[in-house]
Amino acid sequence: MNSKSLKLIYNNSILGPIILFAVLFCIPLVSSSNYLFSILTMIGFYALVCIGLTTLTGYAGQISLGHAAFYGIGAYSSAVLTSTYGLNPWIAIIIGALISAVVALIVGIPTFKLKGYYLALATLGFGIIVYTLFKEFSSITGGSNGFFGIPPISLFGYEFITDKSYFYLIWVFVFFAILFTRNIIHSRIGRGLRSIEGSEIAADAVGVNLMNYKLQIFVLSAIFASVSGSLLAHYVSFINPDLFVANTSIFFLIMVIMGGKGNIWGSIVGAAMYVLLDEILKHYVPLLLPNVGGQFEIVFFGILLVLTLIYMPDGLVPRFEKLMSKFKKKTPTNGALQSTISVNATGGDNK
Amino acid sequence: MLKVTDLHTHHGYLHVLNGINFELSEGELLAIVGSNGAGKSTLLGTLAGVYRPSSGSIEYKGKDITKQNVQKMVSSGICLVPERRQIFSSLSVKDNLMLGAYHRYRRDHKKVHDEYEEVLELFPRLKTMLNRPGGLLSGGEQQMLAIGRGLMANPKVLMLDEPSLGLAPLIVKDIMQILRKLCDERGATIILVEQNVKAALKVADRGCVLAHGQIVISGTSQELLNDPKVQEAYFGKMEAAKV
Amino acid sequence: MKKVFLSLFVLMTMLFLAACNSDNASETKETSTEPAKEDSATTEPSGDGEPIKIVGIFSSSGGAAALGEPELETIKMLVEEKNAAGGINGQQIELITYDDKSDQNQAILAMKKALTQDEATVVIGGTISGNALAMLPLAEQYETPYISLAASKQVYVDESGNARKWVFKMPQDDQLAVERILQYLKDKNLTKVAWLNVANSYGTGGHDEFKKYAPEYGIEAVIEDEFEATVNDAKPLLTRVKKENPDAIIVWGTVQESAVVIKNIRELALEAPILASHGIATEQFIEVAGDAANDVILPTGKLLVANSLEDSNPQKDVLVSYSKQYTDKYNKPASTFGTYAADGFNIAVKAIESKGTDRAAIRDFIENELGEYIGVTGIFNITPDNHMGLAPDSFEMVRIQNGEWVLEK
Amino acid sequence: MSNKRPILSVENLTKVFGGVVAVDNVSFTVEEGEIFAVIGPNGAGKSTLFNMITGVLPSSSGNIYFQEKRLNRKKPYQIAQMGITRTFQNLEVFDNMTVIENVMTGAHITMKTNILTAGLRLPSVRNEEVKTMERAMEALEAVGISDLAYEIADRLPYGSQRLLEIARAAISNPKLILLDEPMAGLNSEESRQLVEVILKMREQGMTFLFVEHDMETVMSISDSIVVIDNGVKIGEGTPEEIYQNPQVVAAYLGDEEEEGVEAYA
Amino acid sequence: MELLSQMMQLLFSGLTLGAIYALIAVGFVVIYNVTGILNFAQGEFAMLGALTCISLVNNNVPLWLAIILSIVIVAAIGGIFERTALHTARKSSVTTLIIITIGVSIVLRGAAILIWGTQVQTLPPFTDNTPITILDAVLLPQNIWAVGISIVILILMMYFFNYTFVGKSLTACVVNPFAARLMGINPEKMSLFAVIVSAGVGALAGTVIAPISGATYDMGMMLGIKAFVAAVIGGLTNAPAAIAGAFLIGILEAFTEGLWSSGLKDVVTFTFLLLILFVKPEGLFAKASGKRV
Repeated sequence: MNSKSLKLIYNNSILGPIILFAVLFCIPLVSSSNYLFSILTMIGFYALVCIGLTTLTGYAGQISLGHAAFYGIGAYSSAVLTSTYGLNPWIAIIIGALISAVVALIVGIPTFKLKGYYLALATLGFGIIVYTLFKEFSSITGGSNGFFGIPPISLFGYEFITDKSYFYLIWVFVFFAILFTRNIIHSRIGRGLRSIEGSEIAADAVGVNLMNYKLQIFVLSAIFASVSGSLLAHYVSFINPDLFVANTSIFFLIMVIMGGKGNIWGSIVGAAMYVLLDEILKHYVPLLLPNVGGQFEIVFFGILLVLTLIYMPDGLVPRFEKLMSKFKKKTPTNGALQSTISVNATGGDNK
Repeated sequence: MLKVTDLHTHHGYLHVLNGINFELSEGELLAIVGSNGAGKSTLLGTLAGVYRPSSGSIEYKGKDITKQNVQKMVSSGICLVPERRQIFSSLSVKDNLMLGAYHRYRRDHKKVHDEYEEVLELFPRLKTMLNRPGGLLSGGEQQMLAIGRGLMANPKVLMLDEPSLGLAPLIVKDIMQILRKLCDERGATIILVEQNVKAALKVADRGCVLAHGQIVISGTSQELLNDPKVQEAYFGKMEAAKV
Repeated sequence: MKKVFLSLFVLMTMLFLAACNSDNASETKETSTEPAKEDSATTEPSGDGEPIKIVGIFSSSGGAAALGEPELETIKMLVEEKNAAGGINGQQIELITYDDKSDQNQAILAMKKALTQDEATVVIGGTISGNALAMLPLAEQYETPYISLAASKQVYVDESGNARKWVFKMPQDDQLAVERILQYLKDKNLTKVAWLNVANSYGTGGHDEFKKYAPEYGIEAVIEDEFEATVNDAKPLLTRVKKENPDAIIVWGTVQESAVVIKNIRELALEAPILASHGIATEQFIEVAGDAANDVILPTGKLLVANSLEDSNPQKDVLVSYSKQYTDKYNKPASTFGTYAADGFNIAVKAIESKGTDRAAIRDFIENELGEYIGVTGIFNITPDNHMGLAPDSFEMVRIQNGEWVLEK
Repeated sequence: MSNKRPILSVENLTKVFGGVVAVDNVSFTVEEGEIFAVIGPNGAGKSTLFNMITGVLPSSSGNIYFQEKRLNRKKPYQIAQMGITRTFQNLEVFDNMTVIENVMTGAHITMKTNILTAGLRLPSVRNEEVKTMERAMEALEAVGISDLAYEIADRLPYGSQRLLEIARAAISNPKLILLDEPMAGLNSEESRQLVEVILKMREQGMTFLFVEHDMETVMSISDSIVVIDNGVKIGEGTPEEIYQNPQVVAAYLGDEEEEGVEAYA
Repeated sequence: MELLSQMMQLLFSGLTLGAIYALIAVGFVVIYNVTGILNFAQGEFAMLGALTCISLVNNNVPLWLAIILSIVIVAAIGGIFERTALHTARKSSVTTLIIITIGVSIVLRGAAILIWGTQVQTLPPFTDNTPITILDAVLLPQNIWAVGISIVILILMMYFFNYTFVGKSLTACVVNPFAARLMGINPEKMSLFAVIVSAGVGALAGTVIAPISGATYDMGMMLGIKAFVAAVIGGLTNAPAAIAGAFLIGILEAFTEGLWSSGLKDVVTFTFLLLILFVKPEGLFAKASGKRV
């Protein structure tokens, strides 16, 4: 009974992720468009960063406007270590993640004493500093000219070159990131974190070391961003500092908030929305308004963003879940079904 | 003047006011006493338009004002002097008073200045410190300032939330006398919420005891003062005080 | 309201899927120029159904829009003209264009779409170096000729110094502009100079070339520094320049930041002659810099001084006619950036004319058989070792005088 | 009750807020296993006192000892880890979690899982989770709301949220539980239920320190009472002693002739 | 002597930069104080002000009138922005609000491209711009305008908040919003008013900087961020402190650029910011008062 009710609270079956990946990995059967795969790969890169960021924003209640820095540290670590020093890409990814973790730790200790807008500004400042350093240390990073010739990643002799191969690679990472993060959320650590969001003062009173947890999650999210950056570097084979400007950080946060902060699915939906919205606007805006340039798309994007947040401040996924549960409650059901629904609605899958 | 019928207010899941009924006529001073958490402040807040009642009605001069917001309440003449004084600490005494007349300042510029003098007559102590920031005043002076600021709104109904809080007995006495004076000389209608039961009932015309969001005892202040149940209510030996 | 928005987003996903599926069908409507469509109706009997697909990827919005716009307009104009004249060997050209918003990720996605979805015969574009550099590995991977409009030398030369197989580049190397400036300095015997560049890839690219070639011309930099693209006031930096008292000051940047720096140089009353990069060779610079623009000397393509060229100059006709065509159509002066697109398109057309739509054959043609090609930008001599093929003489030194471009002798 | 040992002693504790003395030189000692009440009129400084004991506010001067260890300058979570937990006057349940998760969070300090083992979900983690859940269920049963275990805490009625807070405070086996106005907002039925819970826990050896306005409860369940008015301790003793203390009566009913009620400016 | 003149030059540059940051920073502070929202679109007001003014001047409106008109127009845009975005979303979390204001700045920037394109435009200097030489350092009249206007605005602001009834009502809203409501002060009206005022001041900043560095659609972002930094360094709740912070940042940037490296200017600025945030998060010049932090 206990193990069963444990499941009920935590609903920690890996069914959700598995369905997602089953669907995703079926796509190659239906379509072989490289364009589609490159889009999905891009979504994967963003999603990996967002999973970390959403944990930080939603569960630890901390905002970060500097995650592009870790994304960049990962990318440049991989680039420099593999091209300049000829290391194995996988080792480079790990070293990059370690560097990001250490930087996150050093930056995080003083930063997370700050709150709200101050925290936002501090992380923004950190991001801008790192970006400037990418630009200025041109002997290592290639400066504004960018860094060329990053070799593709390989595994057991298989070289990842095509879009499809990177599509598989990044989504496998996303899959494990989801599992890892979900496991954390549905554990002592996760409860500690969520308690911060629920009531900081009460979290303190039950012995949750706030600072420590905020830091741990910050480091974790930095590692995710770093790994994503590393993989991106191998995928595009050319990087320059402009990929990691403050705007990139802001857009990561936009994805998280649009999807629904504190919701792992939200981060994937947010990343997907961001990329797809762009492609859709690119496709339909010229149809509606011929002879206008990309700037109309930017305006449309901005307006949609603002409206979404005004009317759905919690983001898409939580709103969707609320609607779904409302819908389910409206349908007349017998008592037994009712109770499972309420358990599901309260269960941890979405939290 | 003011008629409250079956008023209910919720704070989230908490049912704070649980059916309040009372009537108040012009020039009357009503004291509401009761222990912490009984719902006194919520009652005043609801009357002042700070909280939305979940049901029930408030009638003022025969007009239903239940759904009015704070700004409308102030303009129609109902003003709350909040708990812990809540003065504007960085603004001067004069500015604090003037802001009390915010809702009519532009219309009655001149009249406001006249009344400002009148209010100062009522609180001579404030006269000597007009340019001092409100935050530097002593507790008693701040309370006088808060009352004065409330009066500047030219209210027909003035509500005070625990004006004696943290004040020395002598000052409490002063303040209570001023309130009495307001009723007697200016015909103001006052609702006074107090924990200091004796001080409040001594100046009030009528009083009522609030417990668990309901009025459990009411009567003239003399009746209440002599009622042993009132004293007991404070020490919880009386089951009647509980629902 | 909330439901409305939710349904909106569901709708969006469906729209995207629709967009994906209908790509080939709707792309024509979406991006090719309107006349192309009309023409395809009129010329249908003559050709076999398949049009020739040329994809253009430009930064027509975002930071580099000022560069990308004339490129887009030029190529639209030329495609229209060509299709009206019956297309290439009777086949219509289908032009598909993408706006990369001056963003590298967008450029990659657009290039992917061009190569895999549209299956382009030739890709022209990449307005800024960062985007071109991000796009070119894909061209190599999908073995499609790619004609780049970005300036950096790295675009057509790989890390080991060899030409990239599938990439050709239209604009002059920064190296050529730098060498032109150095030659000028040497001629005028101005040997101690201050070098200032904008802190982006354009600026540092120029700086690298300068460091490399300055010693060859006997030029010495007394101070080398950079300024931000968003600079508001460069006087702090210039106080250091002033202290070094250089013979000449080189300001290497694009319009806005160069204008600010050059204005500041005038304000600080630095007397040394100012040399600027070819990146400011637009009317806009004169407008923004105002009086400060006077006596600024810079290398530029011949377009700006087309009418002052001697009639014997083989490029004169091409230049004048391009300039006239563009101005007539868009009612504004032609820009150097448009010339890159024009040359790129014309070279591609030449190749397709002689080799059809076989990608490898087109590439080989451009590399080996094009020969000396008189373009708008300059005279190209593309060889297997040099996929750009321009020489320093494709630049003229020009002095700005009272809002006019005057050939500097 | 025979061999009383002090568990918490407060010595000359003072808190000054920008010139205003909120708590003035207060001392008292709580013995192991007793129910100790702090009472006083609104604004007397009780909450400030609580906040100092739990480390939310630093004290201006004076000392707090818990089982002979000095608590001053300890962070709230450190104090919790030492064995003092609390409930809150304005409920502070984790409203984004289910009831049972709330209680399991209370068991935080008794668990060992770290971020790495949690992420990998090692068998030991799973074991610990199951055990904690069982304990949480027991704690919920003890306060009588186990039937609500899978509800989101936010959706609980007020009274149940109070009980939940107590279950959450009790699950980590603390030595001392601080209750901040536990009866506020409860109806009489709920109050009675809560009193029962407290008495039962006391029997199991728990010590309680609480602030309360509901005098009925205070008088009926406390072993000792301290009365604070305007930050000053004005009385101490058993409920009977307090009831007969004229100073205390004055503080509550406001007799202006009474001495000893210090004025504040 | 040469060193002295260099220092003077750097000081002039720093003061000019500081003056522009100050005008935008004041807007941040006013909006933040009244609404509790940090408006990340603040820099865009400067951009809109500059470009509107240029368009008007190009259409033969006299400069002084163009400046006034553009301030009015941008203030109106600010008002619309407050009503449509800030007001409707005011109860959202800090994070959501940040993204909303960023979203608005994206819209404004995009709209600016549509209207004005991406090209740089310039405004003639307010007065004849013959350089003045002081100790071998060059000072331009436009720079004096910039500093002068920001000082005048500072004085006006202080006068407004301390000596006018509306100003005092605004202060009351900041000091004690609850009591202000009880006095019948409508915080929503005040919030609208605050956004309008800061949009107007932002627009003025834009018109001041346009003759110095030209104006483009994307000038707002960095200006906004720097002004934000200045406001935080000074103390976010206090307008004079924010202005002091702005001048400090301006001077710091000028000296870093003049004596060390312009590329690392931002690193120095933001490192300084982080240090302030870590050591003295309430700001360098903030008085310890009971205001929001």
